[in-house]
Amino acid sequence: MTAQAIIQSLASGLLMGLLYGLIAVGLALIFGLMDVTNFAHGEFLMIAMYLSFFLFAFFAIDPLLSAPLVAAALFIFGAVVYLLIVRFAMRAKANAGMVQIFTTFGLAIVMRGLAQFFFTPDYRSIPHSWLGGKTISVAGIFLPEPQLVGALVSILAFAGLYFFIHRTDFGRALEATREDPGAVALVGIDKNRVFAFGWGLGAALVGLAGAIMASFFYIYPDVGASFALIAYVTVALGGFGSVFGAFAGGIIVGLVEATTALVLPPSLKSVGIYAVYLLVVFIRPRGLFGSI
Amino acid sequence: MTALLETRGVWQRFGGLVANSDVSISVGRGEIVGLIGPNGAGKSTLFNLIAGVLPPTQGSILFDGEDVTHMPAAERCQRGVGRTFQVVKSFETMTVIDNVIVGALVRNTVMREARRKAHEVLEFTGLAARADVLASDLVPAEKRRLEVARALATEPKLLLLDEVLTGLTPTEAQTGVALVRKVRDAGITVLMVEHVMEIVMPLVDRAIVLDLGKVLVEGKPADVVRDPKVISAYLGDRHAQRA
Amino acid sequence: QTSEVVIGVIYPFSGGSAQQGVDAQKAYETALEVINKDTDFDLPLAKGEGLPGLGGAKVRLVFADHQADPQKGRAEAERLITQEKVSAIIGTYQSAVAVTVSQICERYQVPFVSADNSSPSLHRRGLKYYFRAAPHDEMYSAAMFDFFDAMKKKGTKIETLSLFHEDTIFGTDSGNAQAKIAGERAYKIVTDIKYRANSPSLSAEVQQLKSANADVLMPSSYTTDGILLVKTMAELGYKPNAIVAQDAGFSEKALYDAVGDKLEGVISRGTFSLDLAQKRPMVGKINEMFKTRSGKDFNDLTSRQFMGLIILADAISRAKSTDGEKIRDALAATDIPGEQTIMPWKRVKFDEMGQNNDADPVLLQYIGGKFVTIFPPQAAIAEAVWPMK
Amino acid sequence: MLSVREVTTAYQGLVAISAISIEVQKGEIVCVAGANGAGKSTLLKSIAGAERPRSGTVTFDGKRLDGMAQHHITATGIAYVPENRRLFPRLSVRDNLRLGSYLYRGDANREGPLDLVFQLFPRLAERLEQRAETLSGGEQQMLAIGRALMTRPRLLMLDEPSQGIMPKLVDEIFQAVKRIRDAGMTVLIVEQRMAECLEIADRAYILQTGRVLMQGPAAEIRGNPDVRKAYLGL
Amino acid sequence: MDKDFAARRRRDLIIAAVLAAIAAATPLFVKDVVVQNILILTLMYAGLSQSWNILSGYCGQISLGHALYFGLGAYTTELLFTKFGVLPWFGMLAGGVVSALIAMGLGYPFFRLRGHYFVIATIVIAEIGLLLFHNWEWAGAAMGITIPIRGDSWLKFQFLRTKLPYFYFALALCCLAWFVTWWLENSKWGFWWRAVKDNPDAAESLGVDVFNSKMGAAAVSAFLVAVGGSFYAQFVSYIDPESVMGFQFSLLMALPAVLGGIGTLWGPVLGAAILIPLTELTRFKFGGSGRGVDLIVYGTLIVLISLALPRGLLSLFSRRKKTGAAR
Ligand SMILES: Nc1ncnc2c1ncn2[C@@H]1O[C@H](COP(=O)(O)OP(=O)(O)OP(=O)(O)O)[C@@H](O)[C@H]1O
Ligand SMILES: Nc1ncnc2c1ncn2[C@@H]1O[C@H](COP(=O)(O)OP(=O)(O)OP(=O)(O)O)[C@@H](O)[C@H]1O
Ligand SMILES: CC(C)C[C@H](N)C(=O)O
Ligand SMILES: [Mg+2]
Ligand SMILES: [Mg+2]
Repeated sequence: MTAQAIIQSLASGLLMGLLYGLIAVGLALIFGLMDVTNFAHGEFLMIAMYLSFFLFAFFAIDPLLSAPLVAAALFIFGAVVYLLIVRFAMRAKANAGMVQIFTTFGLAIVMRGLAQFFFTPDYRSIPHSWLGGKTISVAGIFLPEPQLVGALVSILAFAGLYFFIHRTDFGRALEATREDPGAVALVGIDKNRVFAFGWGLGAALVGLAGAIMASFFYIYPDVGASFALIAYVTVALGGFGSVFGAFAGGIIVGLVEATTALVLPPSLKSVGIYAVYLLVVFIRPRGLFGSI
Repeated sequence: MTALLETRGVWQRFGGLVANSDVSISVGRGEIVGLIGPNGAGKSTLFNLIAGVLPPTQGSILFDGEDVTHMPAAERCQRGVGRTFQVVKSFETMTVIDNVIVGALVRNTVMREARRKAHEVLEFTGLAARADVLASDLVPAEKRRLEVARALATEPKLLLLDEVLTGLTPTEAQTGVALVRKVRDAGITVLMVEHVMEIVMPLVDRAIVLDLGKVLVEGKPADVVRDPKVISAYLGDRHAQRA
Repeated sequence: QTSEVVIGVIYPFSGGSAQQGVDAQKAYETALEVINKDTDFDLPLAKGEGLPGLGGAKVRLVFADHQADPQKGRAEAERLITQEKVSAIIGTYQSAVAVTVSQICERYQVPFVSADNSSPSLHRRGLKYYFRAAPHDEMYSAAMFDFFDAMKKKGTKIETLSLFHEDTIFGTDSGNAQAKIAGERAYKIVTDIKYRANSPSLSAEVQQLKSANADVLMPSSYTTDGILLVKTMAELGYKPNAIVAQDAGFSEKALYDAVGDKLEGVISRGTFSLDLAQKRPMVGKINEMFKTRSGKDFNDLTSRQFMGLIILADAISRAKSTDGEKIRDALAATDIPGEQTIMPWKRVKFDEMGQNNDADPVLLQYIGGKFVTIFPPQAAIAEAVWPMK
Repeated sequence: MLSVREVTTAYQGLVAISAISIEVQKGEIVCVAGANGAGKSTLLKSIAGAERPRSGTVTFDGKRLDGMAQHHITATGIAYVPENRRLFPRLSVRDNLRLGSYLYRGDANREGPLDLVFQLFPRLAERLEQRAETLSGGEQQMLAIGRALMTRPRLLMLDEPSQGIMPKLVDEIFQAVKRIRDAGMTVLIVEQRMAECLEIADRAYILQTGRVLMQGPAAEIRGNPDVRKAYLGL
Repeated sequence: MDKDFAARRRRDLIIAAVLAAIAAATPLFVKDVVVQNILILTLMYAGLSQSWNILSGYCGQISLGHALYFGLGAYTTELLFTKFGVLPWFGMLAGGVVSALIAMGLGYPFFRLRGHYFVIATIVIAEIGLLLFHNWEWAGAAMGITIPIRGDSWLKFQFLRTKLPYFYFALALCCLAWFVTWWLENSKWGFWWRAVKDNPDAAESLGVDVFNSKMGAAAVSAFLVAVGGSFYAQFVSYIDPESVMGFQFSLLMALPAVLGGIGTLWGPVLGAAILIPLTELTRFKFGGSGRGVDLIVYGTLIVLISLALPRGLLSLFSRRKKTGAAR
């Protein structure tokens, strides 16, 4: 294998990693910072991808343009899911963890079913988006535009989230609500508002990811499943409670995946990711940068 | 006979913060010793070191003639160290009796025995009526009593009580005091942390005052409360007047 | 006399391959129309209504969902047989499920027609009630290499191959078959990549394909991975000389809708070709019937499903009975000339293992937005364009 | 200022306080005492909105509080420091305090009460970056009161603030309570340390098994022989 | 008090015996193989979930990777059988032992992890297992293993003509798992497990060997689940990685316990008795539509039950107030 091929692999891995990061950033907020399990994360992504697809199919709006629309729609969706479902799951006094896992898991199944019902199980894709299939070549290294844009959006999304969590009162309120949802009322915070907003924001970030993904990935009711586990591992690897961790987690996952494929049969490339996760948590039981 | 418990030059640091510095104390068999001192002086930390939650940064701990400095908590319990937690840690989804059975199992491998022992301890601590209630449904004062009951069920030689008599009316506190005496009469050595002087001082045989992680004063309660260092660091002027 | 014959159809109707199930449903309904209504095709059972052997009894289909799970396939087969009283079962898309469904059928002595499973091991298990009219992966792969041989004779340079197959039973089987034949015929496999189905990314894999840069890239991929593969190839600037695909994703409309423009000249094996309509007009008409239902043209899978049900129903009619064993015997005695199918097959005749060895695969090339048959010569209507594009 | 009328609150059918009525006037320090399980904490929870009364009314400056969401009650100017403090354990002391002033974000002077807090509890100023969960018990109590003060309450409700506090500080806390009152706040305090509490209180209520057993000016209660025997241990 | 308790234990045992007897008699009335099939699956999942419940419900270590042990049980049995001719009965035992050992081996690193880190580690390790089997040629890789049909035989635990042996085995497995739970519940281990779940620090201070409690729970749990996996392999007579080690099994093992009442003696049985027939029936009824209706119905039910009864269906039955429901 030539040096160029290795550089290409690493470059692809890095871009892919940032894309994983982008997919995980919403989860980093909901699962990582708010500490609420969301087993329907992949399905949120799926919905966002479908939205982009239909906006393209019916109104010929390129996913890149519709991204804000999709994010806004997902914001509402996320907030509604919280207010209608998750809120009650969190209220459970007994084994709240399991209740959360299974309500969101049930929700995921329902979302898949509904997608199949309304959108049919056909594989869709947007054939000629602005980004799709375009690529930039620098000294023989190919950098696909969708991933480049994805990487850029990913960096911006993480920077934005970081700012939001660490520099605004809302971020602190979010952390406080995670710590003790029953106690925030003592300082005048409405936990449901905070969490509904958090879910909305998390979903909006998935919406961004979905819009970017839609411009070059295929779309069908089960598409979320391919990304869900990677997103969980990304967040956990970086450590719960850390925005930066999830960002770093994404990059590591991308790079590890690319390098594993160089040494192991590609069908085992996720084994590399999983092994790195296990290794990291054995050494640091709270992930790389986790605080909780 | 050697002391039941001895700490030798124990240090505990948390990052830059020194919670215990060069603490050397000893507790004799059958004593009730009060460990007092300002908030944040390092009393609970010292309890954690004695009970084996974490090893001290430096120094050694001897229990019943044996160096237990690096022995895990569970083993120390088997050797006879029983403790309560200042911030109560009940088994919330278990009933009161089941909570106590966990403790009783240390010395009773037969379930029936453990259960009998647990009932006995509940009688002893006055929790018998609440035996079948979930621990999560207890009010704070009862939870603290449950902490004591659980620890007693392990049949300890040394019982570490961290503010278990807090939040009681003086009358109720008297019942608590009587309970501690009963415990001692049952042959158990007690090392207790308590901030309510009206309760501790009449109760303890000896008081150790910790301040800023160090042993400040040690002696008979009557002497300790008169010590100007203790008054200025811990009791405050008003107490001086009263004492 | 029976007025109705029930046939069980077991497919994935939910989960990742639900689309195949739903498409199959349309194909079977199309076949049902041909069987139950009076149509004017030169196909068994087309003329007249219902099954003549059973006094015009109509066929009814019961669909069941196996969710790609062998255990569920098994349970569904058993339910269809015992509760729905089906006379035969057809299915299943995934070969892994065909394994268990055919076992249950064997045990209840109900014929199983494996319409679209391509794993070669299926018919080699000594089952009496197993039938497959279509080719399996070894036959397909052999056809590909026959084609390479022919091209080489014409002076085309085909020496090195890159295999690229997914890691489920289909891809693994296909990859094994290809590797085996390549060895026998002295082609050099420069890369043999087994990848995880439905991976979120194929960058690393494509990177390796690109480095190897073989004369022919031979993918065995389902639709999703096919789309991602082609996109990733474009993104990483890999333009292979030629792609010869093991069907699956590469015969799906969805793939060409997504990335058709990058696939000018791709070759896929198959067992069906729409250009057969030029020789056999009924193929076009039946395709229209299917298209009104599904909005898609027949492809390699749906055509096999359609044909499978016709063959099965024909056997039931000839058996003049709904009894499993009689149908089995009738199936074993099947002999339908190729012209009476919508396929480019020589004929339909099962060997003692239930495999039809006369189902000739074809190679199709995607040219100008359509598939044209390029191999074997007797079926070809155009010369292969090589290299692609 | 605060008026609780005939409030009954129950846990899963178990009545903890029944038809309790109390009044708090502006600028007062009112002490509530009683044995364990008498319902003192439940009373505070019912006012703060942490438990919903089954019947009865709570009015604060003429506004009905019962049935109002807890965070709205905080916003009307009632700060409640519960028995178990409910700090945000993994957040720093600084963040805990800042969250106290959440209602005043955007306000230029949002950190205003901080001076008072540090003046009352200088220890907190030394521990700003430490996680709340690693504070000693006493430090945690200080932080809880400090956080409550940050919400700029007109009425401060304390549930056994002296619990786990060293003697010197108990006095300081009671002095602090006085100073808090002098800073213009009203205080409703639940205490077991009745002797100390009655010293600073204006009026007191004694609860027993969910009902008001006795009420009156602090001095009067302190003089009552029954009280001296039953609650002051004298 | 003590008498109450002993009476309750006895009552549980009697109810179980009666239920088992009724179950054992059902084949006399239920001749329909489809219903029998549902019963077998129900019993199997009840047993699996009961076993999962030991580690995750009682000991509080939430595992969503138990498919690993299920698959190991299935693969050990069938590899031994097809490659070395070892009878499935021994294979079953071997599978159980292998799984228990692996569970304990994994325990060393895993039990230091808490909360989500642990859950994700279990998912990930099962996924690694799945991928390895997917690529392990000798074990059949993606092709899996087809169990050769040699005719009905107890020796080979293989029956074509009747489902009854499978039924009784599933029943036995379910009873075994239940009984083990019942027995351990009132043993040192049972108390240790619940203590560890509720508060490991406190448990430690009371002399509980926290680490070994978890190890014990993991070993018992993995062993029983592996036996279930062996059974499943024999029952379906075909295994491939996806169909015995897929993530869905991990969920399916947890689901009955969660829906019925996690960490309770009767929860898994109750949950399975409702969930499995429901799953099968929704698929029968709506599965063939191709429109995802079965998913919608199934998913909605899971959401509703989880929300409405966080303590599980069992909480409907316990008339005792919250105060007594702890068992
Ligand atoms: N894990 C920890 N990390 C950092 N600092 C800690 C930790 N545990 C305790 N401390 C600090 O160590 C000091 C001693 O704490 P400790 O709990 O032992 O005090 P204490 O004497 O029990 O006080 P109190 O009477 O208020 O309970 C305190 O300043 C506390 O903030
Ligand atoms: N969360 C709860 N669930 C059930 N019952 C409760 C709960 N909280 C309190 N109770 C019951 O309500 C009654 C009053 O309790 P409350 O906590 O108000 O008493 P208190 O006077 O504050 O006692 P303490 O001095 O121990 O703090 C008690 O009998 C108690 O058992
Ligand atoms: C390409 C397809 C016809 C192969 C089929 N999915 C099988 O598994 O047999
Ligand atoms: Mg302390
Ligand atoms: Mg109280």
